[in-house]
Amino acid sequence: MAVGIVIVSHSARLAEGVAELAGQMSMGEVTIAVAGGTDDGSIGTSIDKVAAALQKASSPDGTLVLLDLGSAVMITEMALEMLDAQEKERVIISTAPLVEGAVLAAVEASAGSTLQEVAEAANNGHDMPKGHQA
Amino acid sequence: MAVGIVIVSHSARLAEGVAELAGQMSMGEVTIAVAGGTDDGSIGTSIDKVAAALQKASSPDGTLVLLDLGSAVMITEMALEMLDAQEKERVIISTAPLVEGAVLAAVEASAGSTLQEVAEAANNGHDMPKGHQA
Amino acid sequence: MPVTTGDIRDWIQRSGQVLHENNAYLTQLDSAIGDADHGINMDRGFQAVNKKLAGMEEADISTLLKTTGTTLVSTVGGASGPLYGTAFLRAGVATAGKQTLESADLITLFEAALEGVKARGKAQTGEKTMLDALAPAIEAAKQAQAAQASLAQIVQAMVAGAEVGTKATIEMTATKGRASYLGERSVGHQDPGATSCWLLLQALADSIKQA
Amino acid sequence: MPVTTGDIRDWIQRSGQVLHENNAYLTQLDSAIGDADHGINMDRGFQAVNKKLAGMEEADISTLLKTTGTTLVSTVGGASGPLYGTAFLRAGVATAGKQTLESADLITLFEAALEGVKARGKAQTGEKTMLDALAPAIEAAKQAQAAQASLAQIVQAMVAGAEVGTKATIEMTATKGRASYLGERSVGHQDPGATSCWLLLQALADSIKQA
Ligand SMILES: Nc1ncnc2c1ncn2[C@@H]1O[C@H](COP(=O)(O)OP(=O)(O)O)[C@@H](O)[C@H]1O
Ligand SMILES: Nc1ncnc2c1ncn2[C@@H]1O[C@H](COP(=O)(O)OP(=O)(O)O)[C@@H](O)[C@H]1O
Ligand SMILES: [Mg+2]
Ligand SMILES: [Mg+2]
Ligand SMILES: [Mg+2]
Ligand SMILES: [Mg+2]
Repeated sequence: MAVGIVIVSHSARLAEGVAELAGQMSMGEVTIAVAGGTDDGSIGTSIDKVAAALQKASSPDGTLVLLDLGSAVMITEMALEMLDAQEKERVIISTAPLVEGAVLAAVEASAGSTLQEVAEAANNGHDMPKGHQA
Repeated sequence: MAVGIVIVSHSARLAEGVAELAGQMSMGEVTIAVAGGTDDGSIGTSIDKVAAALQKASSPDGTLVLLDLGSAVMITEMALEMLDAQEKERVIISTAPLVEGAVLAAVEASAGSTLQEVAEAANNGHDMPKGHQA
Repeated sequence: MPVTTGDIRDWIQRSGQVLHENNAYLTQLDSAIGDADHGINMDRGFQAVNKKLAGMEEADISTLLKTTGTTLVSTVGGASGPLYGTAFLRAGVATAGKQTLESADLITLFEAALEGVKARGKAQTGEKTMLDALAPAIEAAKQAQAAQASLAQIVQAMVAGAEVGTKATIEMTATKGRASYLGERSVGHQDPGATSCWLLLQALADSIKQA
Repeated sequence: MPVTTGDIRDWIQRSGQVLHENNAYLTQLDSAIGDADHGINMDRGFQAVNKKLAGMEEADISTLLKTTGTTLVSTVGGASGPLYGTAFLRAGVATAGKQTLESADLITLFEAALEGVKARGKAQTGEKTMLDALAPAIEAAKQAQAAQASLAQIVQAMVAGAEVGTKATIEMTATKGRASYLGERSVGHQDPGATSCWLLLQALADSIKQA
């Protein structure tokens, strides 16, 4: 089983778009769960959506959470506090850029890499080449 | 008039979500045009959509283009080649992370900054704090 | 006179009303240095809270505060959700078992809330956040208490402290939250979260006066 | 016998057919090191091209090639769109005014295409891309030409060069395009873009044989 990925965004469309893009590179081998927007569909974050996504992407190999903006960190941490200690230990909240980190994490996770490796791959998104290198 | 912003993504939802998120921070003072997905609605890029978005976000102060993945650079450059030299000079293709760069660019553009300043603000997205700093 | 369960219930209801009335104002403050939703967020959150509390006739102070906290976390949708949510949750924990609150209990309640906000947001005072209303409010409360003020006077002192603190945020540069994306440009604008904090304390003062 | 306008038209039609037949194969190659759409992209692009060319009975070689280029740019949707698009556009420019193509013209055509792909993608050979089929094909063509081979033999040499080049991509590490996200893990897989390039050259050989 591969490391799971959770996409937390203030926008539902953004979260789904990221999952769509990253999912293309992992060929369905990686669960990419989304938590986008508030419960009533406006722009913001929802602890229930984050908790549900964490559940959905939960894997014995761990879960990497990627966020759009820093203000999503707090609600994500509160969702993590609802997990038991063992589950919580298997989750890393990434500081990587959302889109770039998610694509690289999906590629890495689909290769069966460890959570630590997937988290490091996501961090390469900080400087993903967008000039002519790729 | 503010610098315009163009969001080029392989996913239509992703592009719209980014525009939605960044638009929240610029309060309608900045034109954020999207070019997401192919003409037939699948995942990919469309030169016609990019050209239309460039047109829509065109501003005497310039336009900053943000992309999801490096492979969108080529089609964006071909769309730029369709502009006249003067228009073309007023466009910068950013290498910043898409979501983070777009939010910071929207904030900067809404303050009436120059294209160069907006491009630099977007580049701060490479290391946008997502720990507890924000 | 100590604060009763009824006062706390009245405070939370009144807060909902005040935040509803100030929805546009808070949202406008947030539009200058954020994403123009703080009033919407707080109004939505407290509407949900009051709907929830309406069905909990028998709840004690601690339960009222904790329920407020969890409901805010679930419904606010912005950074203020986990922040105020944690504040009320910690306040609920700090008042466990209490049927009434004396001055010291009230100060304990707010100190717990302050620690909660700090722990959740990893911010300090001076960063242009709600902390800049809450922390000086507590400082003022402690000074009033040391000067043997009544509970009502202590709460009045908190309101005054929050007002001064909120206005002081105008000159601050934001280094936490969305306003930090503006850098130096955040100067000259009053922080929406500090403002809602001040409003919440004003509502408490009004509830106690009423009682 | 030089290449005629009819041969070029036949080549492009045949390419559409071959890419349609190889849609699943190319997509599968792309699924290993990319996003599983190269066959879909190329099939879609050439279907649009052939629909467009059907209405252009009078077009000369240059116009056929340029129209193919612009249509691919507009319809492919992936990196291969601007790349093959630029290749065909430059080929069209290089053949301006020609009613037939001698061996030297054909080599000029493909050299222009190669330069176009390099300029567009800023890649070099050895980076596991379509260049690794196209560049050795042109090398082989030049050697065949130097050895006085016929035009048909020259094109056969191109196909053989492209085949060798495509197979050589298996051992390469991708440093351009999506496959570069896999780093070392891209080794062991044949590049989809090199494969489609080889198929296009094979189609050209078949069109010329047919003629
Ligand atoms: N890390 C933090 N610590 C304390 N308060 C914060 C922090 N981040 C944001 N805030 C407060 O939250 C307020 C914004 O709340 P709100 O607009 O509801 O959330 P959002 O910024 O997610 O839209 C700010 O005005 C500030 O007072
Ligand atoms: N910079 C580049 N230069 C040359 N060829 C490239 C470059 N980037 C990608 N390619 C080629 O494009 C092929 C992928 O095309 P395709 O799957 O249609 O596009 P995408 O990667 O956008 O999905 C690769 O197999 C490779 O041969
Ligand atoms: Mg806000
Ligand atoms: Mg918000
Ligand atoms: Mg592909
Ligand atoms: Mg693609």
